[in-house]
Amino acid sequence: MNSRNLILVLVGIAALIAAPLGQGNYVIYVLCSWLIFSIAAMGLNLTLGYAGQVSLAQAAFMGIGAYTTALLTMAGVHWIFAAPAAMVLCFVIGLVLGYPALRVQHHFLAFVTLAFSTLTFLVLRNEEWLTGGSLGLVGIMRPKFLGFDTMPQLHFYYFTLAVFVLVALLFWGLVHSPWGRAFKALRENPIRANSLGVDIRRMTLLAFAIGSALGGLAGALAAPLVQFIDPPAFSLMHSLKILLMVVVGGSGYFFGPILGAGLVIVMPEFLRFTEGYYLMIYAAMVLVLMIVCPTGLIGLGRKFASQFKGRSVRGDLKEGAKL
Amino acid sequence: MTAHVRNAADAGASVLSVRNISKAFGGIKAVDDVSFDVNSGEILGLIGPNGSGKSTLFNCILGQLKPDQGEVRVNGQSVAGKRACDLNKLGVGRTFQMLQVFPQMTVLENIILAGQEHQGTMFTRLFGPSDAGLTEEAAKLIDFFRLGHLRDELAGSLSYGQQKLLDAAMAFMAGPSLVLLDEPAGGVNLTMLENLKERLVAFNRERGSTFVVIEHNMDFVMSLCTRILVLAGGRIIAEGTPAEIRSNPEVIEAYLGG
Amino acid sequence: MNRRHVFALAASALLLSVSAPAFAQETVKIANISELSGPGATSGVNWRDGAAMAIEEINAGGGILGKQVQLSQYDSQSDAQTSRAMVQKAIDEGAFALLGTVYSGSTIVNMLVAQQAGIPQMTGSEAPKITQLGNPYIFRTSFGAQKSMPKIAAYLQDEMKVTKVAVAWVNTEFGKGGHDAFVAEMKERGIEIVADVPSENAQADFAADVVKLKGSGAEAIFVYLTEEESARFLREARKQGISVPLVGETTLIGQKVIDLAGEASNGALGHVSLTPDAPVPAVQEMAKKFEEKYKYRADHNAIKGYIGAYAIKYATEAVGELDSQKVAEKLHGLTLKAAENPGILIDISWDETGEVSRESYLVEVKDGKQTVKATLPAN
Amino acid sequence: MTEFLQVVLSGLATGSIYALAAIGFTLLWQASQTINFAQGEFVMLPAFFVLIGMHVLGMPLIAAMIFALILSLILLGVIFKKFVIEPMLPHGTLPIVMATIALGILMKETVKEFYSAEAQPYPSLVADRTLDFFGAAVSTQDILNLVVSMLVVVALQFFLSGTRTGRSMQATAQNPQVAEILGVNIKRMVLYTFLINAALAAVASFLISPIYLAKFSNGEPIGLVAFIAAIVGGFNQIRGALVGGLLIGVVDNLAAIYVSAQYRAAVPLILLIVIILVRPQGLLGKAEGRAV
Repeated sequence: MNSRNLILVLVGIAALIAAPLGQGNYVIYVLCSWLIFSIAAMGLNLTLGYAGQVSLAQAAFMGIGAYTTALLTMAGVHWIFAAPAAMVLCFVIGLVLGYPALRVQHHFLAFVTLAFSTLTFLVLRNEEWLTGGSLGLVGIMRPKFLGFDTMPQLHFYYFTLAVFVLVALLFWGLVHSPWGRAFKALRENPIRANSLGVDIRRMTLLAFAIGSALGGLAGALAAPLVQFIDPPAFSLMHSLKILLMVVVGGSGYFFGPILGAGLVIVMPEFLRFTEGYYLMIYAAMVLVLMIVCPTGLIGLGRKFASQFKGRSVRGDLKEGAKL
Repeated sequence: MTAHVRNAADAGASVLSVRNISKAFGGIKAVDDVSFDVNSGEILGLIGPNGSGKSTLFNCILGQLKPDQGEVRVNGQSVAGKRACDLNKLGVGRTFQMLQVFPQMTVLENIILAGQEHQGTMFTRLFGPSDAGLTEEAAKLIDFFRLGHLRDELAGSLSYGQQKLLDAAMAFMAGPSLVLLDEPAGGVNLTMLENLKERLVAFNRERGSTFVVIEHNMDFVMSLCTRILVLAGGRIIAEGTPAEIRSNPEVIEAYLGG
Repeated sequence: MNRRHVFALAASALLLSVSAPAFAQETVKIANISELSGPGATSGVNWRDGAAMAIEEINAGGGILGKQVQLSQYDSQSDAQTSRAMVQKAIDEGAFALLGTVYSGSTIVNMLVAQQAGIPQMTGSEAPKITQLGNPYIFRTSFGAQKSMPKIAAYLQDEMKVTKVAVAWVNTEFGKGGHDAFVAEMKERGIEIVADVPSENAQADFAADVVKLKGSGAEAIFVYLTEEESARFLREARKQGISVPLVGETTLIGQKVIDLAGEASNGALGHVSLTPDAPVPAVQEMAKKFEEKYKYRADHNAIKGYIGAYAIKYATEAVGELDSQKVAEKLHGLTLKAAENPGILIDISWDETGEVSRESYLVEVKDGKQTVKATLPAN
Repeated sequence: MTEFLQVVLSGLATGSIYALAAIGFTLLWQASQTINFAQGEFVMLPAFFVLIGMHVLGMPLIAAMIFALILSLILLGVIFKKFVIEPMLPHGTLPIVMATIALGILMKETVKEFYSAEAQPYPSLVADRTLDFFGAAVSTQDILNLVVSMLVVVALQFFLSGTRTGRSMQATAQNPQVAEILGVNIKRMVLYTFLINAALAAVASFLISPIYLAKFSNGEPIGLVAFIAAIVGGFNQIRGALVGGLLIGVVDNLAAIYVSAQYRAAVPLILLIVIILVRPQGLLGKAEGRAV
């Protein structure tokens, strides 16, 4: 990371720290949801943007994470142990689900996760003894950390922010490690990557499982934020919503899902004046974006930027007729 | 560290051994009882008219196709049932007919990727340095292929010839004992071709690498290879030095008579 | 762990962080949070329009305590978590009292926020649990399933002499609440449940459900589905020739269902408290006015929204000042007579939990029309 | 036994409509690698065209159906291909997936806002009568559904394998490059596929709406079932989609009775997963070459 980017990131973090000050509970709540969905979308971005696999179950993983955390914390386990447990569970489920699907064929993970998403909903709804059924679980506690109580909305925001920054740093490290390079390679050209020794099946599976674990972490934060969870909150529609965040923001870009999550969560606020029409307008905008620029908003921004700067000189032209 | 310079004592030992390979598609024998060896340090050319079974043979060697009979061994190990990545770990590098680089990654990253899976374990690749300790070695290889000035450019922004060089360089990064080049001259213009050939020869000389080259371009093959096999109708019809092949009437017949 | 205990703890902790809304205001801010989009949009929009019509009338008649009422709208998107955020937003924006939500799953969540802020909330939800959580700020506009089920049960047992009954219900929080209350009531009365058939939300094919019910030997079938599912169910029941009586709630015999199911709805019985067809002139008049204004037929949610808005007016005026806390206190144990408070349409009382009591009716569909078979007293 | 027969017959009647949607789904996939997530909404919409024709324009039922069919061909066929799918084809599958999801929401919300949020009664083509079939009740609508969808499938199969245009379409689906060399107008063949899909969706809509009632949100379950049926039957086979559709219709009903009503929706999904694991090409599908 060069120093200019470093400064931008520090400014960004400072802005995030200052954002909720003087705001009402609702605005802070929206900010919290944004950070939480950013984590889920970052996870999906690893699966989709880096490893090139469509997962339609990210909200289901959020649900598994949320229920695991809720049940454990309500049984007296501290969040700091419950959340990793939720992540491990999602990671393992990701492996179990992904292994057979990826063994078969490339686009089959999408189908398997689609089915898994609905199956998860059914289990959460039907297994009342564990999950509270369609009425859900009420009274989830927010955690305390050595005297820092996250019960007040603002405190919870800073708790979420801390987790978010930590996840973002780890994620940055991951995509810039050899693993990340392998992920990118198998998105761009899996056959070539395979011939260079990249075990594509294993790396794809890992990308999916890690992405799912991040979904679980997002769920582990969502449960204490809302203090209530029920099955419809993690249905297929919400998985599509997270997918939308990644694609609209720009899949494969580090900041894409964060931007996308912000848009998807904040957009209804701006379109509120249109009353019932906002979903319609929203869908139309996504449709147009996909037709005009399938690489998402960051891709669109880059397109504009490069036109503005004038086309960068191609490496081979710079070197003239050396070859 | 991977040793690029192979032990001189190995020279002459069999790197690839193909024994009685046959493969038929719906009654037509694409490859018919082919056997040959490739020794360390050799550049073997594999030529033949269209439909002579070159590609089928190539795919059998690379484990992509399961031969009906026979066996392929690389450094004494059978390739049967091996995936492409396992084969690569066994020391086999390859290029494809079509250009295959990672366009959204820089030249340096392309080369590092080509070596990183041979470094350390899954664990060290996650928690170790982000270049897997390969930057220096990769830079050397890039310089060797005269791409040093393009190190930090996106591979996709390179010219076709440069990408072709990069493509070949990637196949060498992990220090393979055997490299299979599938029509390296395809679509490359004459000046680029000279450059590519010159680099391949230099690489072979300096590092003692072993190549198998499939190629249509006769001039390219004749000037690059030390030994040539001619395939026609799924069988080896001739074998010898470029000069011998050039004057072999059976070869001329196969190409012209068909 | 004791949920209520946890919940009280959570409430008190959050109370500290929530600033009390300002009371000195020129207009009275009432917030409506309902299902304006998503699967619950029909109910939510009905509720909103009913409430909006009432507020318009109230403003035309001088407002509340002489102050005009400003009604702001919030869309829960039929989603519990969003509804919670919207209630939070409404309170941040200084709401004096809340209307909504209709979905029980949403209300159970968002009423915590209203409770923490001490704002009275008029809900359209009917799940029994809502008034059983000890929340002193939640009030119903129509009674919950635990009040209606005993009425139906009594009718089944005493009038229809049923000893074996089957239940068809939709497996959502709506259906689940009704189902559980009904089953509990049947157990208490010693009526045997011979078939218990859940169906999916928005299910289209009821062939299997009806096959199961048909073979169960039930003497009556209790049907607890949404309107459209009810219509599909009634058609399938007619097709397979089910001959035992089908008994349900408003959702089985509403005009909407009759329109959709056609002839197949004849003979169905339903327990009804608030419908445009209720044999009460005030209700029918309200429904007529509503239809003229909004160009569609009011359903029970529209009437509930209407009553909810008026309830806030009457309770506030009974208190005599704009104090959310005192209004909530006043509503407990309050009885409003339609004779003195015409906006309430039918006499209504709230008990200590926010539950309401009101007279209701048992209706049968005959020749595509609802006809009142019996009047069931308030309980 | 009567119980079983009743459930199977009802399942077949519903399943035959799923099959129509699933076939359209497969055709689009073959012709343009389009996974159409708006397929359910494609089946939802034409019924509303009919309602508009009847209630707004005052047409009789048959005229309204023809009007709806033409409108479907234009909107769901030509416009959908030209302005949604075509610009995105060079960018791979994912943008198409997202765009069709968005399109589905757009269609749904438009109907809700501009027609009605509530279910609408929809006229049937046949008088509603119930017949007795060895003790099982079968409605005239059920019979109509089965007969019409079977006729459509047979006609389609005949068209694809018995006519020159149909064979060209199949060649295009299997290998566009080769087809082009053989002189097939690929663009036109792909357009025909989109038109056929639109027509199938319209027919499915006309048949299913008398039972399902016309409602903006009907697309979601239909789309999901069509998706499952297509994969279970075989993604590259019309017959596969037909068998898949019928199978899911029957399995869903059987599951509700003999497995668990609470988990009835799980059974087709588990079937889907098992098929993917055991026979990824689908029940009747031909194995495609493994993409390494």
